[in-house]
Amino acid sequence: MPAASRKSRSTARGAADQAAGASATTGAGSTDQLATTAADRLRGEPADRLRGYYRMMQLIRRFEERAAEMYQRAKIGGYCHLNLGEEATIVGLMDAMAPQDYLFTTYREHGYAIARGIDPGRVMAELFGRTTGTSKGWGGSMHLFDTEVRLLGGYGIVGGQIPPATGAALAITYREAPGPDSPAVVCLVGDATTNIGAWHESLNLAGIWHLPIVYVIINNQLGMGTPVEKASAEPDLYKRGCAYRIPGVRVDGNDAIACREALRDALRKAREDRAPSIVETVSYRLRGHSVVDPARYRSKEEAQRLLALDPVAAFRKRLIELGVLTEEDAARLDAEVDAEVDAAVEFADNSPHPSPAELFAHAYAQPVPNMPRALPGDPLLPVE
Amino acid sequence: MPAASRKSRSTARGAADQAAGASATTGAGSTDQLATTAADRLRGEPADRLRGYYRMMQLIRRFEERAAEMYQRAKIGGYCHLNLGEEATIVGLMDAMAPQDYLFTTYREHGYAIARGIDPGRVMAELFGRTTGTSKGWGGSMHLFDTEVRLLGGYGIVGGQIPPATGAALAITYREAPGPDSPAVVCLVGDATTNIGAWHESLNLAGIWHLPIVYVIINNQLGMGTPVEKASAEPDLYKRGCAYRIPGVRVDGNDAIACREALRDALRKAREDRAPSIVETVSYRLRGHSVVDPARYRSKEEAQRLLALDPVAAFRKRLIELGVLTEEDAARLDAEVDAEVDAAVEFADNSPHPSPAELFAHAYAQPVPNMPRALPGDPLLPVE
Amino acid sequence: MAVITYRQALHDTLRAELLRDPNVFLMGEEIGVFEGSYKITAGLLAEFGPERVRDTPISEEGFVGAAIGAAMLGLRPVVEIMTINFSILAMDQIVNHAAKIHAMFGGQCAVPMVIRTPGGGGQQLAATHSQNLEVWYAHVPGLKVVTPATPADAKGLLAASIRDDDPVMFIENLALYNTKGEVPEGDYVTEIGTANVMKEGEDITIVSYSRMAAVALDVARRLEEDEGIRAEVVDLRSLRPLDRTTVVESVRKTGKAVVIEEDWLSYGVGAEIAATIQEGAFDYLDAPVRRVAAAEVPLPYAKPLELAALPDATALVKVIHETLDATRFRG
Amino acid sequence: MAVITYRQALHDTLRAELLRDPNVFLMGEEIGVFEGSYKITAGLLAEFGPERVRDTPISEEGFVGAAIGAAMLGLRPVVEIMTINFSILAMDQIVNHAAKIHAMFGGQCAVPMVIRTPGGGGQQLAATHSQNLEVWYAHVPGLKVVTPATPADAKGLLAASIRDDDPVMFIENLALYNTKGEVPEGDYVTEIGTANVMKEGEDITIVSYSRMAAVALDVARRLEEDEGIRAEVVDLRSLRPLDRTTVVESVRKTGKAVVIEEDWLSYGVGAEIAATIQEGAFDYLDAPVRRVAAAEVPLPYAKPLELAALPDATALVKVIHETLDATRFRG
Ligand SMILES: Cc1ncc(C[n+]2csc(CCOP(=O)(O)OP(=O)(O)O)c2C)c(N)n1
Ligand SMILES: Cc1ncc(C[n+]2csc(CCOP(=O)(O)OP(=O)(O)O)c2C)c(N)n1
Ligand SMILES: [Mg+2]
Ligand SMILES: [Mg+2]
Repeated sequence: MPAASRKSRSTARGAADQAAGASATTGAGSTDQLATTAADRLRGEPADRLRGYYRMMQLIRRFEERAAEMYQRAKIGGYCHLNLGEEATIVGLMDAMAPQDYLFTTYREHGYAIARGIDPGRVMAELFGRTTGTSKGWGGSMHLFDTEVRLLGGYGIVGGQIPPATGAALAITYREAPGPDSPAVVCLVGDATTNIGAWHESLNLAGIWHLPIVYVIINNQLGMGTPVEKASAEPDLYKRGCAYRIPGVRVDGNDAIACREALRDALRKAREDRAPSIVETVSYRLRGHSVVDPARYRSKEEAQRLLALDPVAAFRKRLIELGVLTEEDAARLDAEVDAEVDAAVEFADNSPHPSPAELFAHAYAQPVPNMPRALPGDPLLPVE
Repeated sequence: MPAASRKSRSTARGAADQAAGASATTGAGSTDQLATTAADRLRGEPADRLRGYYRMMQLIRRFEERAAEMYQRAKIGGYCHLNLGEEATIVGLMDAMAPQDYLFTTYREHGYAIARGIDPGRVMAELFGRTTGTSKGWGGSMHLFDTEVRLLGGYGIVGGQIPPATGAALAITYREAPGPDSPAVVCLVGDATTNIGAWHESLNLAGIWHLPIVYVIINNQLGMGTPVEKASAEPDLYKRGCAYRIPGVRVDGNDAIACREALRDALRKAREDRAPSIVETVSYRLRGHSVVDPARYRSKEEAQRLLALDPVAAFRKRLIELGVLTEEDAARLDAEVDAEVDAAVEFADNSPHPSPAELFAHAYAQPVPNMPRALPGDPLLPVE
Repeated sequence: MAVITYRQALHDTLRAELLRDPNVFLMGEEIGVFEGSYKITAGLLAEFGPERVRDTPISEEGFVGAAIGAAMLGLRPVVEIMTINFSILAMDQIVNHAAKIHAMFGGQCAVPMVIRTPGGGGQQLAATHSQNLEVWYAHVPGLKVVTPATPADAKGLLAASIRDDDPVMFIENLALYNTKGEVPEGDYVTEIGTANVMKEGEDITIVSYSRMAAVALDVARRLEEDEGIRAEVVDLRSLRPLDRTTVVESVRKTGKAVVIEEDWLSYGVGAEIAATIQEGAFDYLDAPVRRVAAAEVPLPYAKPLELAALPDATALVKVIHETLDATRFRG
Repeated sequence: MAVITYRQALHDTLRAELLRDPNVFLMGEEIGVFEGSYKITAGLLAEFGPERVRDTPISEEGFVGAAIGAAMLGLRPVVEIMTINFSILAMDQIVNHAAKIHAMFGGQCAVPMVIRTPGGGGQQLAATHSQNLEVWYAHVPGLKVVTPATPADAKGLLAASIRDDDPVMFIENLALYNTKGEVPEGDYVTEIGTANVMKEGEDITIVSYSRMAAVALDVARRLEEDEGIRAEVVDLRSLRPLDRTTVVESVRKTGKAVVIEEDWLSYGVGAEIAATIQEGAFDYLDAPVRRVAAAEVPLPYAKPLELAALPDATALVKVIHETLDATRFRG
């Protein structure tokens, strides 16, 4: 049993089966419009749940900030992409998913893993490359995986997750009938990822085969340094399903409830009608593409503007305005979260490194004769 | 100078610069509708040109039939895909293209090569694998190429031609300004080919970069044995550009004039406005996927129905009804064409086979040291 | 034992595995209504229905990747890629995903799938449709790569591949489909990772796989009859894992070796075999290991050029003679 | 001669070629506004504008193919693929199109383009982002494949590649970008297809390329200083065409050889080199050619595992010693 607590999960997902609030904004609604309705949506939600959402957003925020810090201190290597700015989206989307659903995602996935119910300690341990990590230290930041919560991977190849996610949905149709308890697949992709061929081929398959899958486009408005309009000839990304008769909706990614409702609707169509669909969530990447990217291609004004859009601060402020949270509650939750992240770091740091003796443990699932086991410099065949 | 005459080209393309007839049918118009307007369009055309069209259709028809025969007689090897049923489409499309335009096409391209102005003898010689062939015997039926008429290839990998065609359009923008004499690219693809990733990536590039290219979907309603609706989640293929804001039109592929006008309009937008677009021509593959496919997946009734749709016979009948052609004219043209195809076969058959001494002639355009030249069984290095 | 074609052996094994395990299903372009480009799957759609014999659009990356996802959920997809040339379009899914998922996620999730695909030249299909790219896949840890040369191995290795928990590239060869051979009846499984000594001999070892193993066996039989040369023929059968021991043991016995493969010479399978032999049997070698392989050009369409470019029995016989002569010369 | 980094050498050469020939243009993901993932193209967008330094969407197959089409019309695209791992997505365009077009169409149309892409592990980028796949490309006739190990060759080979009329895979290595070396000023072109003897020696030949050539040179210098072992280091520089003569001549002199490469062992570049040496220098070899290469696993993220899997100086020194000992033992 890992050291860090699993509390975070129950808080965020406990309310998942409750009735839906206001429905997601569809079509090409402007961001202004979206913002004004967000407050109304909050009023329909139980206070507990909202506090849980805030706690989870803050947990993700602090986790990511500490991850960046740990990267600077060389506890984490390789690439490390953070969810800063995506917290509301994550909390909304993950709360819409049922336990039987499968999640395929990208290399920018720490927050999703945590909100889906994986212990932050195990996530941090993976970033540290330790045996207690979600992938036993084999995957690192980009490759979180946990069969228990049906997170079937973080994937580092842009768009690489889309065909397997589509195939998982095919497997569902192979095995069971549609219905409200049938599982569905959620496949997350970045905005810039919709330009890769695998996107096209997979959505077409989902269309002709009527697969229970929702493609969620996390539109953070940039693919590395490239804005959506420069990369996609149809910048209204939720419309790109038109080539497969797959409908799409766009929601404000800073509005957790809107994200949740949109995905919940889409999942219902997937499970019950076997109708694939697209949900686009629009948020903003608050920092560089990865922890090492200073994002110099962004002007100071732009960087300034982003601060104002911080979804965690905004949510905190709103909940206080609504009387759901007092400053003291918030501070207490913040402190709790800080402690949880501290525990995660400590857990990770105290966990063992994998041993080189296990180097050949996972290349294959099933042993057959003559599997290679030579280390660099070893003779090819056992010496006579 | 090849033995077979080049007459065919001048006949079909001579009128290319004349004024356009009725405009192409756009949108999802039914085939019945298309058929009724086709006759009207013919009435606007000079008789000479129509006779030229008939002659070219018949030339392609007879060429393909003889190719099938030559395949049975083992004069032709490998794969051989025929244009039977596509004759009206070919004649219309090729007449819409200007000499400065580039054509990229598929493995089902004999007719396009001929209508674009390549001597049928050189096409047949390529099928025979002779040095006088369009690709000197290196390419075969699937890989015709002729820089002179800017046919930049037949391609055997489904969708393989789409990215290079798109890049050719990019090269045009790199070099010259838009305008009525600026070249454009025509990229032909089969209906089933719109499901490959390269289609998506390329159309997106054409969209964001405003490239002078027309993607023509030759919808013969089958990809091998698979009907369009089974392969494409949006079976109205001309609409698939919606994901890139690229407009499309659908025309009756049995109506040469409609095909010509649709492509001519699209090319004008490409050259002058640098606006890419899609033209879908709907016809029917009269025989199997390739000469060796008996098409057993098609019912007898279906096969029967197809005979009635034969575009060459229909065009002949119409021209006679219109008084553009007498039975005697038609018979004379048929005989001319037969002689031309005979000459093509003779030319091919009398042409030399490539010599194994030339095996290493083309692997590279520019020699550098140590290029491999070993034949199977040769020692790796010159013997001491 | 019944004598059947390689095609029939594949067909019958697919059918038997579909009957045996409800998790097994087939996927690929034109495998159903069209009955397969090379008719391996003929009749199976009618018998098993469209869920288990699934026609796909022309979307190699998409449907191979979909098979991966289905395999991750415990199904056992057997994918047909029409020819190995088109597998390049699915290569990212095969190499960056199927081959990596088990290891990269710390052993949590197996990917039990098979990709069946024929390679091979000699059919005048020209440069893009005549390749032998199995050496690429053989290079990749996480994949298993098998290359049956006989109808019996077509059966035994296909059964093994479908029952294996790892992604297996099952490489067929266009020119083998009509070849015939004895095939054991009933449940018959050939272990992946083991080479096969097709014929024993003391004078020289010929190492090969797939179609060229059949050519090698013919040549060896002929040489023994006509000239009394006793060649041993080792069919690798499995390129990954590679059974180096069987190859090396054979050469330790014969002291000479020739490798024949249909693919281009440089960086081909023959290179790995020659490198292995010189390391594993250095003190036993009487002559260098020679490689017979295709000329290094994109394969031309014209028959005389294609014939000149591809390795054949004549080239193999020549190199065997040269190798034996070299040894004689050395004493 | 100025001492500059490998990165700087690449940058300066791109700039010089853009200035020299208006047909040269650059294309790739994030090469413009972002200035390149590894900053090779920093400043070039500002200097040459968006037509000549073209940012692309994430569409490897699409933009590599677009470069092919542009090259067919006579332009000289230099494409950056962010890392070699993503080149797999463009493989059909590279292998079935760029490599084939000149031959398949009977020599009518050249495809003068360069694909620059870095390979290499050791950065904890895990299984899908740490590969060395150049051996795949080296296998393919119609392509030229170069792998500079030094800043000077980065310059000379890049200039040669851009001026070459054929498609060239120009393989860089992530861990080389910050390495420094002397680079000739002015117009400097290294001939494609020629290996380079980096250091002469009589005792043993070390064959390598790219980053491992730099490691080999270090090891050779150290062994000479510390132990008086005089190793000759051959940097292949070009994997296709492969300069077999230089390799074989070196081994005919030294009688011993070791190959080191960063890639997986089986079916790697080392296999071709060992096979070549045993054929070309059979009578001169005192010991088998040994290969030092990566362990055959998808590269793990965790540092201790990654270190264990990748070849390094220690492994090379060990194998050199073993090879020399084996010879001594033999007499
Ligand atoms: C096939 C491929 N090409 C390029 C890359 C490098 N790369 C990693 S992330 C990325 C940008 C993706 O942007 P987006 O889809 O918007 O997701 P985000 O990073 O914004 O979450 C790129 C180009 C890759 N990993 N895989
Ligand atoms: C990438 C790839 N996959 C599969 C094939 C095999 N194949 C050749 S033609 C064809 C059908 C193409 O249909 P369509 O695009 O409608 O063109 P048509 O043959 O009808 O002209 C297929 C599957 C191929 N050549 N390339
Ligand atoms: Mg993004
Ligand atoms: Mg078709």
